[in-house]
Amino acid sequence: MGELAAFMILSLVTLIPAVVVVTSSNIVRAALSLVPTFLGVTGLYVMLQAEFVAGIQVLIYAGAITVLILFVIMLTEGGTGVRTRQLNDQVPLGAMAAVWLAFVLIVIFTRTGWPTAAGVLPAYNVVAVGNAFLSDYVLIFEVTSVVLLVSLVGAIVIARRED
Amino acid sequence: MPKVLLDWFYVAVFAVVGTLMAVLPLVVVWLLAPRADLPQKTITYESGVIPFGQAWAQFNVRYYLFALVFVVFDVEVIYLYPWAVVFRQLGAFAFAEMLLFLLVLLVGLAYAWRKGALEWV
Amino acid sequence: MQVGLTSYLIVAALLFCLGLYGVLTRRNAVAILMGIELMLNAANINLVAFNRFVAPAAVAGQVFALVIITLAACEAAVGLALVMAAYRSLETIQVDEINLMKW
Amino acid sequence: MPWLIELLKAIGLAVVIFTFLAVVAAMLGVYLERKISGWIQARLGPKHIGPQGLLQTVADTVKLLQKEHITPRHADALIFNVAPVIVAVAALLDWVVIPFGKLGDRVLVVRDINIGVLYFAAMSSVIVIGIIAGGWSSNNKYALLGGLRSASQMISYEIPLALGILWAAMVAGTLSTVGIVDAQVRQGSWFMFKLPSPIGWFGLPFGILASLTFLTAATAEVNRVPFDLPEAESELVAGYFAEYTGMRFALFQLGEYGEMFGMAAVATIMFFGGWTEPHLQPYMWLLVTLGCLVVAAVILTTGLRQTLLVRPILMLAGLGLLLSLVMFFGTRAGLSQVLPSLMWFLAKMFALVFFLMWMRWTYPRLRLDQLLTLSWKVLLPLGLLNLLATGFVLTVWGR
Repeated sequence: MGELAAFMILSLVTLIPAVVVVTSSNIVRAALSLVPTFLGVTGLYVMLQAEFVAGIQVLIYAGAITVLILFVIMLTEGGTGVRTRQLNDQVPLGAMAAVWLAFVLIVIFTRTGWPTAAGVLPAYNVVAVGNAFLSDYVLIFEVTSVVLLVSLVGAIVIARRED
Repeated sequence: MPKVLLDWFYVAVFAVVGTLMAVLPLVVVWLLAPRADLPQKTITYESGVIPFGQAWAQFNVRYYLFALVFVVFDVEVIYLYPWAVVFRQLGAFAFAEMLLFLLVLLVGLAYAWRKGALEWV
Repeated sequence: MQVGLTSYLIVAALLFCLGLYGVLTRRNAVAILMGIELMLNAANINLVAFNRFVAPAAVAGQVFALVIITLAACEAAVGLALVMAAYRSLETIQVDEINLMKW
Repeated sequence: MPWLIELLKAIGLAVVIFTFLAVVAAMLGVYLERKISGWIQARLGPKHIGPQGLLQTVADTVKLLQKEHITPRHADALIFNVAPVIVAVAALLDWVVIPFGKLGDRVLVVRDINIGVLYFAAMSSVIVIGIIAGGWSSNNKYALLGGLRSASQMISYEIPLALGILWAAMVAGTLSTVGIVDAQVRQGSWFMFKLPSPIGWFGLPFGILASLTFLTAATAEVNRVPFDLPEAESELVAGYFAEYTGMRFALFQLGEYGEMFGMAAVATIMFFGGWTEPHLQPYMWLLVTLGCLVVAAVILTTGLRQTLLVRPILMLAGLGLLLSLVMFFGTRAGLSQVLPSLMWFLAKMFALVFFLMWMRWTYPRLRLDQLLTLSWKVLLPLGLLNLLATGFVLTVWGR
């Protein structure tokens, strides 16, 4: 009962600001609405007992990516972006596509019998994640550093003024 | 209830109660404080001069470069957390893996340094 | 009532479709990137939910979620750098006004 | 109904911690700041309301409660009102994982979350959002500039801060705050001075380096001098809260002081042994007593006693004298725990807060380029190298 209530509240905390993110005509408000969405998703992770991912979600999404997005809004259109038209001519088409996709996905998800396994998650999941990264997924781990390097170099080259 | 859920249940309650207690003084102010609507009062402060132009102006790209380097290194740090917890059980191999990981990123830092992305001119 | 795998998948699907709607209907390049972030978050919810309900002993889903968060950060960094570059040379970040390559 | 009990407990604790923050961090913190700045600048500081001006900040709060809330024209009213609440709540949430002491076998902590220090880092990174939102929504040039500056400073120092946190987590082998203190109990000394045996004292340079990195980053993270450019009164009016009046301004202050005390508390936990009592031989405590006596005697017998500046030093010497005497007799009597652990935690935290205030009123402000250089070109490489070196030492010898 309590679990269901918590799940409903967190879903609403995730989805309602997400609606604002995609529909608000004020770009800064849309960007700030990302924060409750990300925090709601954090709550969902916690309910799924993925504590470490939840912490990272707050740190990276709410603390870093949102800040980056806000910076770019301030640096490009600033508040003038508040008064320009934000939606293009594809609104009906886009809405139709989104609703259709949602319908298809929900039908598929409810119809499929997922092979659920009753097991317990490792209680201290930072240790489990660390072990996984340093043993089974070590290649992903090392490639990630190269991806980070490439995106750092690429973004600096693109963003820097040529002079 | 598993410990994880109970822990974060407390966090959620703290967030809600904290918000209420932070809003409470605002309500008290709304009840207590005087209100007088003078047009001059809502003018933003600009050292006593009537504000001109658009306050929501554009800023320098330098701010963006710092935010960029920050995001990349913040992501790097999230991989250090699980490593820091387990590396002593896994021994020298885990240390070597992290050394490689960090060396690649130090190349990135050196590049950013060299290209002047860390420079505030 | 228990909250099962399907409930999480439905929430993720709704979030994904909201993101898709944002990507399809926004003019502002930054807003399009925001829609993409929503979609990536939806994918992450799925991964973590599958981890929890399908294979709880292994943490593969959480590991993938972390990798996707990393990729999302990289995507945001590079994508927003492109936005900045476009703004510098074209003075706009409305994607339907960036049409120099049409002809 | 067990969940109802937990709910009531959680609400009660939240109210207690929020009150603690409002009274100790904000009111007492601001009072101490004024008093200490007064002494350092050879003034008296608040004096009239209450004994030694102790009630001055209470009076200030009452005054702020009566002030009108002005929302500037063309401001985004919704965001403008929400921003201070974000900052205050994020500062409150920090305190969920901070252990205050130990009562019997129970640790006095709200919840010992598994990812404790990561949680702390995550919560303090949310504050940036509140600051940008406040700066932007004011529709004021100073506020926006201050907000952006503040944000770029805070994100720059978040990495060195995380590296300091990681260092302690790495040495303790856990992210839980209680676990970190327990690890220091097990090895019998603070992480600042010693690493786990067999390394012991050879860990001293690493510990000092890590704690200095963390403290520097923490000072910058809470926007205090020498890193207070975002609020630089003389150039940016007041930075991101230039347009905030009355209680909304007070909420920003609450968040800022709460965060400062939170940083001091986390530093205490990670590097200074948290709630544990320092274990020294009785003769060492006697030496401390003598040192305090000498300082007090020099001040009282020479012309120095005429100056206001020596007051805090005299006060500290008196406190040190009292403490070390109690400790001397306690350890002589063979007590395992002389003073309650809560007192040690608060003493260490207040010592760090005093240190931060002392710095604030002693150093000039850095320039923006110096600030960013310090973070990216000094603290970040230094923190990373320190982490790697300590990791190397622990891998080779620490097994």
